[in-house]
Amino acid sequence: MLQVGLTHFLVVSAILFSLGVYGIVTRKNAVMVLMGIELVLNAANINFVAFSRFSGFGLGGQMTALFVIVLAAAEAAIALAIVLNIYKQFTNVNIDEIDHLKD
Amino acid sequence: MANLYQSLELIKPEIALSIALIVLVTCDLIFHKDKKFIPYIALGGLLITGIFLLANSSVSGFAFIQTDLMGKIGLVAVDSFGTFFKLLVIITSILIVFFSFSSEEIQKITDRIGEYYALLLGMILGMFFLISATDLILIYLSLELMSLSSYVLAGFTKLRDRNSEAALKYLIYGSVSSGLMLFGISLLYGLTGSTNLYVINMMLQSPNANMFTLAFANILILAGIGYKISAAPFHFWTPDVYEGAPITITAYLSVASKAAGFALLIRFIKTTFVSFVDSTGNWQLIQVFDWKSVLIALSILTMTLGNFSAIWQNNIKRMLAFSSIAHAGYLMLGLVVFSNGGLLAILVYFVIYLLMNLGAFLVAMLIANKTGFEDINDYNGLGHTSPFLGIAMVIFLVSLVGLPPTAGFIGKLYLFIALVDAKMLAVAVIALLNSVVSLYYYVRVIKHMYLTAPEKETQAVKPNLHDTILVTVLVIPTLLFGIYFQPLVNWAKNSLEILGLM
Amino acid sequence: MSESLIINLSVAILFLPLLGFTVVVLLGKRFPKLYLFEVGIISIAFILSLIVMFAKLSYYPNNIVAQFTWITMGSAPSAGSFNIDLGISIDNITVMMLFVVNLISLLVHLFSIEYMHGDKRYTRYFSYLGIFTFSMLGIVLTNNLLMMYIFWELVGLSSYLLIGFWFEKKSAADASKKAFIVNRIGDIGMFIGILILFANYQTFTFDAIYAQIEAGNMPFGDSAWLTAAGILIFLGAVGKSAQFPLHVWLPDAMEGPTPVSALIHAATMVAAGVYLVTRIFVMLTADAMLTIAVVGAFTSFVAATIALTQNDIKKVLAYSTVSQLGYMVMSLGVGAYAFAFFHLVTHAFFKACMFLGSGSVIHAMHHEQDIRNMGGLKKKMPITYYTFLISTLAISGVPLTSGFLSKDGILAGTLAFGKLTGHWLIPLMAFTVAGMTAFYMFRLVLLTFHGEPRDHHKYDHAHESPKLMVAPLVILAALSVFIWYTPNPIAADSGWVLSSWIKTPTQVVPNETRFDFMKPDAAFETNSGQHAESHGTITHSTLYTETMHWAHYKAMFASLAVAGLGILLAFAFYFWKKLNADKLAEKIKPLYNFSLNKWYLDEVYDATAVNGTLNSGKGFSWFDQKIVDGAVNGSAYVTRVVSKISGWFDTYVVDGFVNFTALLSGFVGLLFRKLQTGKVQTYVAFVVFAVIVLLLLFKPF
Amino acid sequence: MIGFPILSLITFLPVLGMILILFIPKEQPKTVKYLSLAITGVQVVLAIILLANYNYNLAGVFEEKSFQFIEKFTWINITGLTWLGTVKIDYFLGIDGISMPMVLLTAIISFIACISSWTITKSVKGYFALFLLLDTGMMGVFVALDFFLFYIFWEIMLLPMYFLIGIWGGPRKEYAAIKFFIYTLFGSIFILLVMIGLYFSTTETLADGSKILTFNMLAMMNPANSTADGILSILNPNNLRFIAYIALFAGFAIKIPMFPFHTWLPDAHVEAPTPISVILAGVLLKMGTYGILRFNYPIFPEITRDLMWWIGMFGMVNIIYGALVALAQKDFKKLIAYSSVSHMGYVLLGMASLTTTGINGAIFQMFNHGTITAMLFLIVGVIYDRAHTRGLYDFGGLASQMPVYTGFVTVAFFAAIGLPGMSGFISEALVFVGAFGVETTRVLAIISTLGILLGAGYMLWTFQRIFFGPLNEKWAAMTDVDKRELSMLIPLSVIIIFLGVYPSGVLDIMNTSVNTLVNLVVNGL
Repeated sequence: MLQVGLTHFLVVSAILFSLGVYGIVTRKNAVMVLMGIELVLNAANINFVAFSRFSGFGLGGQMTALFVIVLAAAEAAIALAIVLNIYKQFTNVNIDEIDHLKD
Repeated sequence: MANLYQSLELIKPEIALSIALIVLVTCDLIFHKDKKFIPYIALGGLLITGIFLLANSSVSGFAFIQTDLMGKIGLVAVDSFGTFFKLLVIITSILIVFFSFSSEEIQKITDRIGEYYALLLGMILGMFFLISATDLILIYLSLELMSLSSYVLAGFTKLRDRNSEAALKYLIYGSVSSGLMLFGISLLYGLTGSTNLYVINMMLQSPNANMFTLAFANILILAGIGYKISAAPFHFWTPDVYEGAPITITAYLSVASKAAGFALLIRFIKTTFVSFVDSTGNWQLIQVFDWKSVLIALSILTMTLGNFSAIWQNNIKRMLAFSSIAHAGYLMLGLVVFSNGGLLAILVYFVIYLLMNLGAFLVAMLIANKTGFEDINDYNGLGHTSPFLGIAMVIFLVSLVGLPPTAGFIGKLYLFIALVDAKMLAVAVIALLNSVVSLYYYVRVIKHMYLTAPEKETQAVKPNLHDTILVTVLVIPTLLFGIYFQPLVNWAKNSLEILGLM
Repeated sequence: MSESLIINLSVAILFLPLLGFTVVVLLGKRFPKLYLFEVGIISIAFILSLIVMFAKLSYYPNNIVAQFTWITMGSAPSAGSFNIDLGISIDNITVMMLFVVNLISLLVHLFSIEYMHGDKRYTRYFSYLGIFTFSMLGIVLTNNLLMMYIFWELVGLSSYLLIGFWFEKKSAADASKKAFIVNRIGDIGMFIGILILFANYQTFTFDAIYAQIEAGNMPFGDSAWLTAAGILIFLGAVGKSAQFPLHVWLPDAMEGPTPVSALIHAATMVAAGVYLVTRIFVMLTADAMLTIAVVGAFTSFVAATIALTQNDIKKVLAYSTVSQLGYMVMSLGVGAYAFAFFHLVTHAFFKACMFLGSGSVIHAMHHEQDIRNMGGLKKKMPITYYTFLISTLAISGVPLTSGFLSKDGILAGTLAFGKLTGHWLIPLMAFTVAGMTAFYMFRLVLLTFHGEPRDHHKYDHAHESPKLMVAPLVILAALSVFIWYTPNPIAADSGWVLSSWIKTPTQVVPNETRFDFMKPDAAFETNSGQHAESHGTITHSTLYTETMHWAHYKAMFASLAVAGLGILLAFAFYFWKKLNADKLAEKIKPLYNFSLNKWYLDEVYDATAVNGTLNSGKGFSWFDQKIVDGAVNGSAYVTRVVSKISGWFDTYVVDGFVNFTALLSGFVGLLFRKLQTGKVQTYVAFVVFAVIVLLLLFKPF
Repeated sequence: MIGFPILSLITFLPVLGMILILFIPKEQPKTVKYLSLAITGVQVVLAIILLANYNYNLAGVFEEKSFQFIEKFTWINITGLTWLGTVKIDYFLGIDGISMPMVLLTAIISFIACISSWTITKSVKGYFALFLLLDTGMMGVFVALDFFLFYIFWEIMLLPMYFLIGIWGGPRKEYAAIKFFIYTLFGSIFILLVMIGLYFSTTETLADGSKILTFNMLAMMNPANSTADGILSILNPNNLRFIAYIALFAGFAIKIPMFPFHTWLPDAHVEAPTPISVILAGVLLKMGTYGILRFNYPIFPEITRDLMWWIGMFGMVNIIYGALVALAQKDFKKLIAYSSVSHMGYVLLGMASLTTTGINGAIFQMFNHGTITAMLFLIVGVIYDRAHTRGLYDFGGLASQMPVYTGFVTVAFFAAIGLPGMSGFISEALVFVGAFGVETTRVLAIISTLGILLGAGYMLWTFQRIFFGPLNEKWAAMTDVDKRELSMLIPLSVIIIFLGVYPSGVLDIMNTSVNTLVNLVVNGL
């Protein structure tokens, strides 16, 4: 049987991170972009938990993950409020069309 | 419990701030009709915080000591360096409250004014902890506290499309950056087993970690901090958000948020990567990552990009945004020499930067209030019709260029002294050439105000007493520190202490 | 009369005209009668100079020197302490020049009272004469090279002002500018020459410099530098005394009022060059002297050939002046120092007389200057005619005139020089010139005063000039007679001027750089110091004295012969009409071109002055146009092209570089702008990209 | 010695005036003008008092005790910086024979420029306030003995100059103003860098015997004060003194302006109003050469010795090139501007000789060029005020129309040509004597004499264009100079002629100092 170790978690985390970044850069819909951000945050969370679990660093990492989850929620709340606002003014949430401020 | 009590004693300013925040929010909820007094609560809170800060200025020590770890290492370091930056933040905040009194944009939103100040106080709280934090988790949390408040503030007025756009861009960009930083933190945690900077420092002194991963983590964290201080290439949000946000918030972001970012950067690098400070004040880096080269590259890129882009800007806020990017580049020069001299230069520069940058924003705001102009090309003839604001603007801009006898020169002088002392002459020359380039766009504003004849009669901008005092308060030290900078340097000199292991 | 009195009087003579100038130029507008003040001032100066001359010549055989420190340089670290002194030195030559200058100046002042009458800048004219006299006297009195240069430039200024006096005329304005600039060319040479001496001797004073040279102290340790210094200083004289190739300004300078031409461009200022060479005579090496002799001889020849065909009365006189100046310079070059100075004096009188006479004619003919439109004026203007005739005889070297005495000496000098050194070309040219001079001068007289009037309208209105104008003519004509200089009309040596007044100084240059004949022989060295008290001719060696004696009568007869021939020819062409000048010219055209190829010079100069363009095929014309005239004259072509190019360079290259940097920074800025797309996702992509790049760049070790 | 701080007074009096002016209501332009005139007048009086009390036998140059009218006290004193030691900057003023003529010149030119400013009608208050600020900057540069202080004064001038050209200038004023600004700022950053470098290489001994780093420029001249490892210390084998020398030289050369940094000058001059041209040519250009004499020469004597040929070469290029370009000009003012380039070349040439004569000539030429070119620009101003054109081809025959004016023009032009009897001749002659006397610069001196010829060429050509020939009927109504213009032209003419006849009036002031300077450069301290 394959022993699930630190490496596997890190690989998953890396994949999640990459997917998140990919999503942020490519998605048109602002909500999807926010999802991408969540993926990045959760990739970090996986790291924290995995390191905490496998490297014997105590529970610090897992606590951190909790903090991050809470913060991600707060961030999402604010983000959605702003996106809502955008929708009111632009009647869409396509972020590549929101480029009035530029050189 | 003694530990907790001592800790609370040390973070009195933060506590005062928190109380002010709670009082403000409560009042905002209770009083629906008349909210005129709400700003004064904020102001009062800020003043009390300031007083606590001053009272605390000679105190230093760790708060929230984690006894399970070696020695007395805490989550929050209260030291003169932190106090210096906190004072900068408080001064800026107080000025911004006064700015807000003058700002038409802010005065239009009467019903949500409580939220505005609440968010402002929240942001300040975030900055305070960011300045003092010595634990990566606290750093991340306070960074988010500060950022979330500022996202909302950037789009707060909702008067025009661009407010919301600014907020959205700021949000997305900020979230990604902090996400990257968090990922970096998680990697660093994985490499060293701790989130505490001191512990990480110790672990790195005898490195057995994967150097590549460490570099990756460092760069990711740098991306997060670089975004805060708008260092290239993490600066892209800056011009757009500065242009879109209300001018008071733009001014605030350009000074306070940058100050907090710089405090974080300096503290992070100093406590994490410096092994010891030698007798001549040079910081010896732990040989795990070439911070010096990275920072030199970034600072040169930042100032060059900022200056060259600013040449093309017509919107004064956008121009000042690029100017603030350029100044971030200059400020980073103080760090790249890795010495107490460089740190001193940063501190001196920051005080001066605060004065001149806020001053320039203030004048731009007063002009925009009256005429609605944010385009430099519309400034034609303003210097003649509004002599007071004109002269003030000239002084601020000249100071931003860094010419004597304004304070800006002293700031640059200390930076270059630090650079020459470190024998980094090529960097100094590049920086100086950059300051010549900066002349183009700063003087362009002056040119439009004085030299170019207006096509039609220019509306005179007569500042009222409040505004006049506010401008004067910024002009006088800008000139005074240019001629007599001893007190300023003495203050900075006494604020070099960053708590560390040594 | 004490020495200090002489000094004081000389200083007074020097500064009186300056006083006149200052008063008249400042107040002349308010008080138009002030020109009388200027005239009075010059009269006083003249009387004083007369007194000084007689006092000096009678009682003081030695130089009288007075000087003071003008600039103190303190004690310089490497060069030691040195000062710059100014001062005056009064010797026999000085007092004679004082007399000549003041006399002619006075006469010209008097003449001008009538001649310039009615001019709208009447008083200003007199003030200019004042500043000129002052500057000229400065040159005469100086005992050092610096002061020489200072006054040298100041006469240049006054010459500029006076030539351009009628500045409304473009030709006058052009001529004044040309005169100043051409002179400047020479002055630069002179300046460098002075620099060579000063750099080595730390003094400008003649005596001090000569003392050092005599002590064997060569500039930069090489006598070649001494030669160079001599030639370079001589360049100043080339400019001022209108020597080839810088003579082009003088004929043009005739655009000035005629009395000015008499004073400045005939008698005094142009003679300053000769005076300068007499001053530096003692430090001239053989090479320098030969150069000077050749330049002088060539100048006199070129000018004489040109003068043959001129039709403007003043132009003829101008070229004859150039030619005579060439004579003087040549004379110095061949070592005939005394005769050179003597000729300077005699020439000053008769040439001033001729110029004033021509002024009188021009005045009478209502500013007609072309001799082809004159004729028969003898009857109308008898006094003018006879004075003019006397001067003409003098310049032609007819016996009983002063000119005969001085010219003959010069010719003898050249002959002796030819014999001693083998440079026979110089006497050959000198004698040819003597013949040509006689010819063209008589041509001038005959065409102007004899024959039938060719412009009856002008002739009918012509009349003798008023007394104030003819009186100077008479005085000057009288001074052109031999009796003032020597009792024996055929032996100038026996006269007081050459026997006791003009003393040839001994050269100070090392023996090996002198001409053989300039070396003192054994008998001479024993009593050096007294040798200046000579018997007329150069006494540097017995060989030379003997040769001069040998040459004396030969030269006299030869010169008489050529002068007679010249006069005869002139009469044949223009009086008896036995020969037709036009036909002759037509007939022998090829020969004419071939044999007297120098004629081209005249044509080329004329054409450049008028058209500024001429086909250049011959070496002379090319040389003349491009280098002599072209560089300076109206065309100033070369300089202009160069300056245009530099102007272009300045605008497009130097400036362009700066603008290019501005452009570059703008371009870089534009490049950065492209990054700021306004799309937040692009920004994020940049960040990710930046992270990767940073990682690659700074990946650990 | 004088009982009051005369140098501070002469320097800061204009600032005082500026502050007073800001309180005068806009509606009283006369008051502003008379106040400025009074201030600059008092400055002249103070300068004369200075001259009267000046001791001709004291050298100055590098020795603090032989400087005169010294004012020195601590300005900034920051202690306890462990790595820098004490940071101390002195307020240190004093003059010697090199700066005394410049102080005189500045006072005179400012006064005359102030009279010339009488015709200013646009924002009089602002104009004179800036004018006085500029005045302080100029005076300060010449009296400061602390590098830091010097630099502040040096930079203070930039902004007023920018405005004075930019607001009160001609059609292309904006371009000219920014060009001036950029060029000079570009130059001064090099000066700044060298200043910092020297700071780290020089120590000063305090009263208590401790040694601290210093900006004191006199201390910098003494190798004994060098630190062991300062980057510009002579003791440091890896020092960068050569590069620093070039940088410093370039910084000053831009101000001179030396080829190829000279192109800002014609633009600035053409666009600037007359009084500002006067100031610019009369005083500002001198700061470049003054700076070289004050800093490059005594602080880096060994490099100066090595580079003297190059300095002379640039002088020669300036002379010839400026004159050639001047010949091609069609604008009167531009022509004068290029003639300035040419004339400043003589200063460089004289300096390059490293002889007393040459440097005396150079400083004297600085003074003379100040007065002569000021006069030339005033002359251009007179004609421009009347005709509103400066094209050389637009005029003709003015000599009969404006005889008095023509008289002054003659004086100024011939002074510029270097006619004896005028001050310009003495200085040019001394420059040539000095440069010719030294083997290194001899050939350069010989070639440079061409400049004398070309100078006569363009000046006389201009003279003819404008004043000779038949009167252009367009200007038949042109009036001769008025009393105000006379009051500017007469003093300058008197100075020019007086110094031409009695050059010792200025030469004696600087003799001792120049000898000391030459000794310092040639033989070391």
